[in-house]
Amino acid sequence: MAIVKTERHEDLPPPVSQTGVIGWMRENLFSSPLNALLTVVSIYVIYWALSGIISYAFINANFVGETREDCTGSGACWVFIKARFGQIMYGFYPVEERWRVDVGYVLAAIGLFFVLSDVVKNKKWPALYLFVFVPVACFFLFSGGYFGLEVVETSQWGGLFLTLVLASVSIFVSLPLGIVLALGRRSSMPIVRMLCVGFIEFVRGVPLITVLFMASVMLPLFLPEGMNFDKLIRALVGMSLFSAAYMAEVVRGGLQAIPKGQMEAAKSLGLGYWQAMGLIILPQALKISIPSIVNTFIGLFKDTTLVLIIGLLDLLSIVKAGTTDKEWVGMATEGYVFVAAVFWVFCFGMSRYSIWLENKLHTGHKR
Amino acid sequence: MSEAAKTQSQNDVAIQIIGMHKWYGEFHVLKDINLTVDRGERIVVCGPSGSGKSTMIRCINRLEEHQQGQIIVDGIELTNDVKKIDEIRREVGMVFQHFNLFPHLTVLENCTLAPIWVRKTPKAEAEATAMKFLERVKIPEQALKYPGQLSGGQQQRVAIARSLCMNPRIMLFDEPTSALDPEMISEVLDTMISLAEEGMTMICVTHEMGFAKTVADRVIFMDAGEIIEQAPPTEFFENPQSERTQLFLSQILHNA
Amino acid sequence: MSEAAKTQSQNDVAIQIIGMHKWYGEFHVLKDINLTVDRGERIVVCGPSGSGKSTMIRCINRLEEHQQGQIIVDGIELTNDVKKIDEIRREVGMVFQHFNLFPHLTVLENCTLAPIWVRKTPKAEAEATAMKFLERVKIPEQALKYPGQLSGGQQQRVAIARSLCMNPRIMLFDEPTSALDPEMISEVLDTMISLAEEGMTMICVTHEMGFAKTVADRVIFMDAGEIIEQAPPTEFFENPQSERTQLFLSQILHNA
Amino acid sequence: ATLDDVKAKGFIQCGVTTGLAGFAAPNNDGQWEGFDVDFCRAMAAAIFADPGKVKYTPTTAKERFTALQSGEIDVLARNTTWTFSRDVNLGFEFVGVNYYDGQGFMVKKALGVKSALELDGARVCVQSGTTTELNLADYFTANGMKYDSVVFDTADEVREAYLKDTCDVYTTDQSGLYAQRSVIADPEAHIVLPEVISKEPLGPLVRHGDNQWGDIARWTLNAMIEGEELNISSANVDDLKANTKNPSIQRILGVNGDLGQQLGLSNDWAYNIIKMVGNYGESFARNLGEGTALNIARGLNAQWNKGGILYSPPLR
Amino acid sequence: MTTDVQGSASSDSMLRDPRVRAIFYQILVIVLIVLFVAYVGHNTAINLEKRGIASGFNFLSQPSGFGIGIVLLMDYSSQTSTHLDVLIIGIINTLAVSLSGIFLATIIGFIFGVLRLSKNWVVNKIAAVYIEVIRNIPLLVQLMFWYFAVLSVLPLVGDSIRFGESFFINNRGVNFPAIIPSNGFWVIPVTLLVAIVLSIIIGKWARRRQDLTGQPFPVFLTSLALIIILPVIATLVMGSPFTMSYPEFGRFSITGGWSLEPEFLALLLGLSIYTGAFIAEIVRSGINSVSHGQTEAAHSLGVRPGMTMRLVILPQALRVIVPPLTSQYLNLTKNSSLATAIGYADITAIFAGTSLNQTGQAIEVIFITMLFYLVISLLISMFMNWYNKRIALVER
Ligand SMILES: Nc1ncnc2c1ncn2[C@@H]1O[C@H](COP(=O)(O)OP(=O)(O)OP(=O)(O)O)[C@@H](O)[C@H]1O
Ligand SMILES: Nc1ncnc2c1ncn2[C@@H]1O[C@H](COP(=O)(O)OP(=O)(O)OP(=O)(O)O)[C@@H](O)[C@H]1O
Ligand SMILES: [Mg+2]
Ligand SMILES: [Mg+2]
Repeated sequence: MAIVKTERHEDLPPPVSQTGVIGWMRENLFSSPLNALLTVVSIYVIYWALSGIISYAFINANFVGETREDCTGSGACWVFIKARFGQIMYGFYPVEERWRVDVGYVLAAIGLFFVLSDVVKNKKWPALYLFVFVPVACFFLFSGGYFGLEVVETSQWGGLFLTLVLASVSIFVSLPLGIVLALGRRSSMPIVRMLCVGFIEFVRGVPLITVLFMASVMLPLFLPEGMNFDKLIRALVGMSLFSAAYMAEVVRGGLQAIPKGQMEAAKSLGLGYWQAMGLIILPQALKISIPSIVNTFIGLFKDTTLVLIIGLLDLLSIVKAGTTDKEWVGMATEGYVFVAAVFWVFCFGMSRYSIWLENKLHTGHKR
Repeated sequence: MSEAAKTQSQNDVAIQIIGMHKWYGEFHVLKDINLTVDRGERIVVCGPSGSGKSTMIRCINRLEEHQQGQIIVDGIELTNDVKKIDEIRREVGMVFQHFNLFPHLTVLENCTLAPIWVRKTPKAEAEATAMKFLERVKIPEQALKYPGQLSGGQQQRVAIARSLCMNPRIMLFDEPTSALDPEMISEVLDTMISLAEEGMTMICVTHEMGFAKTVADRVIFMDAGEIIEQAPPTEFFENPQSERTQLFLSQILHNA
Repeated sequence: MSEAAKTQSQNDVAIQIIGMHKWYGEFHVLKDINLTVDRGERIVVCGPSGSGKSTMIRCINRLEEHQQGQIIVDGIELTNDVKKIDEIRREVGMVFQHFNLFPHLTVLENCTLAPIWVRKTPKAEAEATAMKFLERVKIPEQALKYPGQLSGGQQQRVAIARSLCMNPRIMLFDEPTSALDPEMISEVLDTMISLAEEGMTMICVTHEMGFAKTVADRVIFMDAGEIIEQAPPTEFFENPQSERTQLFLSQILHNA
Repeated sequence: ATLDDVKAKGFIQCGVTTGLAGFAAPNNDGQWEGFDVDFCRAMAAAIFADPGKVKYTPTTAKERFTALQSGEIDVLARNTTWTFSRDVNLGFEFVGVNYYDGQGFMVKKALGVKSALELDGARVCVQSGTTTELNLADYFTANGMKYDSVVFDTADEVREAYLKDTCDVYTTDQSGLYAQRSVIADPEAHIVLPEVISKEPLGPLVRHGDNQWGDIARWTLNAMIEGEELNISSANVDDLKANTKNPSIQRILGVNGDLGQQLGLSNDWAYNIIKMVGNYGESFARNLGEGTALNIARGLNAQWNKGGILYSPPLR
Repeated sequence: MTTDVQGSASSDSMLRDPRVRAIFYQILVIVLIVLFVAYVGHNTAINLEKRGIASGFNFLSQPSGFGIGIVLLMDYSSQTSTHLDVLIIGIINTLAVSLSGIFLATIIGFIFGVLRLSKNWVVNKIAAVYIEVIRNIPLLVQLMFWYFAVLSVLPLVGDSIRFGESFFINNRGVNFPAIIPSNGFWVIPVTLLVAIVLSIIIGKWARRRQDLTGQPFPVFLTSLALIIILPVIATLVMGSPFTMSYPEFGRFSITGGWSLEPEFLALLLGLSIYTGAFIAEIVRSGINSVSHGQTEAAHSLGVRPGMTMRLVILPQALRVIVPPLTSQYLNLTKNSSLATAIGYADITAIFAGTSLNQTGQAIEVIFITMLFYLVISLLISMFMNWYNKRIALVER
């Protein structure tokens, strides 16, 4: 006595209470009395915070003018940032040479675009351009001395420009170094492994400030007489070593995520250790660790503010220096808010990118 | 029709589903489900992947919310009332495809957790009950191990024992054997058969035709969110009425 | 005994294992393994899980190191000498249970990688060879796809083609079909059968009894790290000598 | 030797503060200016006949000595107090005093404090790593008073904290107090208390052990002071060089004798200093004196014959 | 393990033996390192010699001579205390801010991590905004912001926000009454101790009772009541065996009582809010990593959501949370060295700052400072690893 249904039921739209604005609100805002209360309280908090911020940063703020006398509102005095904008962006880089920095930015931006986006499939040439051509070109562009470009001392570099240079050079150096350290840490040779572990754990265990301090004031004591490095270079060495230790851990995570079978397959095909590493393991490991690498980069980028300790005038310090100008005393809040905003835009952009990438790689695995 | 159903659903009816619909967002997963399960009845649900089998039985203990129609379990209607939901969940045991044992607890602790914290049973008593059911599923010697140390078949049997420890009147099984290696399937099926023989009310989503033939009182075939055909197993396998069922059975039997 | 074995191991012997032992830490995985495989011989290895089948064939191309005894492949003894290991690995192809294709390379690149980097074959030539073997395993049209875009059966066939591209004289298979869905198993078995028919020396760990019956010259049964029984397939299946083998076969055949 | 190194690289590396109005600070165009900076320029003028051949390393109070010890800078001209331990223990050589200072206190007028002795229990903002911290401790202990110190890395932070009223008192050398007060929006609301609690002879310093380099630094400073005493200024120096009959002036300007050569420099070294940078008085007036925002009186820093204690040994 | 090395190996094949090679490379590395260290050491010695820098740790026993703003648990006087005392104070201050920071950051992190998972859209988004804003701004900027922009918005001492007669909040921090023990004071801590012991006993008893009868007992509330009531009774019985020192308005600021300095507050707030954002993400992903099936299984057994979280989800989430949580704790500790920017007297500020500067012994001071941070890091890691092992899952 089978019961058989012959008529097929058609697909109906869900009841109204489930969809649209009402359904959404019911589901997301008022699903229980507690939730409803939370919603109301939160909305009040948001209103309170937003109205404060907006009136400080926009409604009561001053945008036009040249000096502090033009600041009449009770809110922020953005005139300060406007007046000092050049210095904040380029530091003491000579005004007539600033185009060189801009050209460098453009070169790097083009490379970044092609490497990071999906526009081109084969990343070989863009990568070569970004990781070989751009650094070399930027080096000559920024420091000058060749091709009829006037020399610009690194002591004149500053502001956002210096921050970007510090961050990009240290990521650029720390990545290969980190890979070497990560491989060393997984090496079967106990001494090599111990050294790598020792270095990584030491560097990760001490604050960047002390590392910078050491690089800045103690390095010269370690070097033979007469040998001396530019202060910027010393900061770069310190930051690169520091981030290399972190990078090593990121890369190690990537290496660990590669199934053992990959190495075995490579070996069984007759590939040697370095061939297998270079052709099979590392490409995959690096690819899956890109999100974490980006996160390390974010950390590094934020840490550039610490070079203040050793007297390099990065974005934060140059803004602070601006507030020591007697024309602009008391503009500290505006300064910090502005610096915070700039950093936030960069870091948030990077973190979104890493999330996007993570999702992309994730779906990539599931064919 | 729901009138007639209601009067009937007093004592001898374990589960009654009346005109139930469910949507996932815009997607209409379950369409006008009507089903009455008597006490002690053993029902096997089958159908192609994505037809809504899991969703249906998950609605029965409110792991999913239905949006239209009624579900009455043991005389209690499922609404948003948390108390009622708790009551029903205590009466309805569920065994999942992937066991979902608690990996941080030993087998014994897995089995006693709910009795102790939900039923407020004294620990010693809960442990005694748990050992009883572990013996029942033939793995008392594993009681102090952790789930990670057991094979799949053993894990699934622990999952069954865990449900039984709450003394449910109804058991739901969602493809309990499909994540198992072939050698282990029979262990679990044997346990289920012995349960069935004791007269437990069971709804079981499975494609094990052998099991269906041995124990089921009724086989329900679902497709695209609807119950297409219901029949006793012999009739269902030998003489399927609907075309859709015939097609499905031909595939299944071909593969086996 | 090793004296006698050695003199024999000249030309017609592909692999010779003499009194080989292996330990994982304290655990004695392989115990006194003795095995001679002639050129062109096709051997199927079977036995319960954990009996050391995989470990044994992985010793043959030195993915695992043995600690005692000798393994002589193609007249070369496996020692710590990196050169010899490389030489042997070039002669011995291996196909894994989980394919282990390189997911970041296309199918064609997977196949040409080793010829280009290990054998230093020009790229065009390597690609031509690769296409030949991809045709052989019947998936030339997938050459430019990535492994992630292929089904399991196709992936395993790519893995076989990849090994073949190095022109190995010996092929090792470690449960090549056990990670595949049932429909795909036959694709891969067909490929392996056609290989066997061309006279390739093969050692294959598998529980596919059909395959063993069709192509194997000899079936080897292992248990607890030892080779318990060796026999031609008909004899092995119909008239197993050891008790352990009988038990194993009864389980396997019961499940199937 | 340092002189050779400096000549070889073509510039002097001079350590200055990270920014202290009047003494060293970058101007709007990013050029370093100030009283300490002038000393560095004078050395460059003496050595290279070009005051521009200096590179400045901004140093914090903390890192200044290490920077000099490690050779990162050739000379430190950074309002640093000459003390026994720094001279002897740290291995430096102070080459003279270019500014006689003394530590003082600044408070808000609104507090109504008139004397430092009323500061018992106050919170005091200081800059880390300075003698200021030591003097402060000594002064309060000596007078049986208590205080809380809040220590910051840079002068800016100290001032900011003081302005935000996180502390009651701002202490540093009086010159610094005036400098800081001048950049405060409402200078009139703050007073510098009359007490001077310490001797603070500020001067440039070099490393121990290179006497020639030390001599160059010392006599560069002295040449500026002597220049003022002899009334040689950048305005009249050409004229005097050509026409003067005064043997002292002739000696210093290299018309007679070989003072420059004895130092390892050219004989017109002091002429260059005065011509290109100016004498002590000119530098003081330009950076600190009346007419500048700092408006500091010469006081102790006047020439010995004008009521001060500035006194250069004779150049002969 | 017996290793069967072939006796007849030629030297040629010796070189191809990876083990021989490994040993060779390692010896090479050691030699290079030794050479490098010797080279650096040699340079340093020469440089120190040339620059007349004395080395050694004698400076630690010299008097420090400067004042320190925040001194806990120690007597400190600028005249008699030594640089060693400075070091100890620095260590204490660093530990004080790190430990309270870790405590606070964990609470903030767990709260926001759970809020981030809330089904309530608004709450969820607020948590997301907090996390995204705080994580992407340099800590140094945030510290400056807290110290110079936020705390200074608080009223001046004269206009302190008052709670009752003796609890003040102003831009010099938070002031509250201090308890100064007098005769018989010992009774109070002793009763407190007794209350705590009693609570533990009650906890055990409740456990047993539940095991026996199945009835749970409100342990938390009872213990709380005990811990509050017993000392209060003791105080009354003993007739208040202590005097209170109330904060009062002095000439400059509030004197007497206990106070939290603004530097400490700013650093603590900055560190814990910053680290809290990272911990929130860790907590969220930890909870997410527990498969939904676990929740469903618990629900299907009739276990309520709160209980499910406590008995099933959290214990499993913790093992995912703990390792990254450890690195956040380490980061927080290391980041406390930024104290130097806002005038808090931590080890970097007073020892690696002022002491270094007064003594000029950079190498020794930096060495000690780094050693301190290393030891702390290692201790925290060790503790967390031990904890993680304890909660690790037993696998096959
Ligand atoms: N949380 C969800 N959100 C949206 N769609 C869902 C969700 N869960 C299930 N579905 C969809 O609902 C349909 C029915 O799912 P269900 O799991 O009940 O099928 P099933 O019959 O149990 O299939 P299977 O045999 O694969 O387990 C499927 O199409 C599935 O994709
Ligand atoms: N790396 C290892 N360390 C320690 N023990 C191991 C390791 N690899 C394998 N073993 C153990 O060695 C034994 C033999 O393993 P092997 O993989 O060779 O078995 P198998 O016969 O291939 O089994 P299966 O059919 O499950 O693949 C097993 O007991 C296994 O647990
Ligand atoms: Mg399902
Ligand atoms: Mg195996």
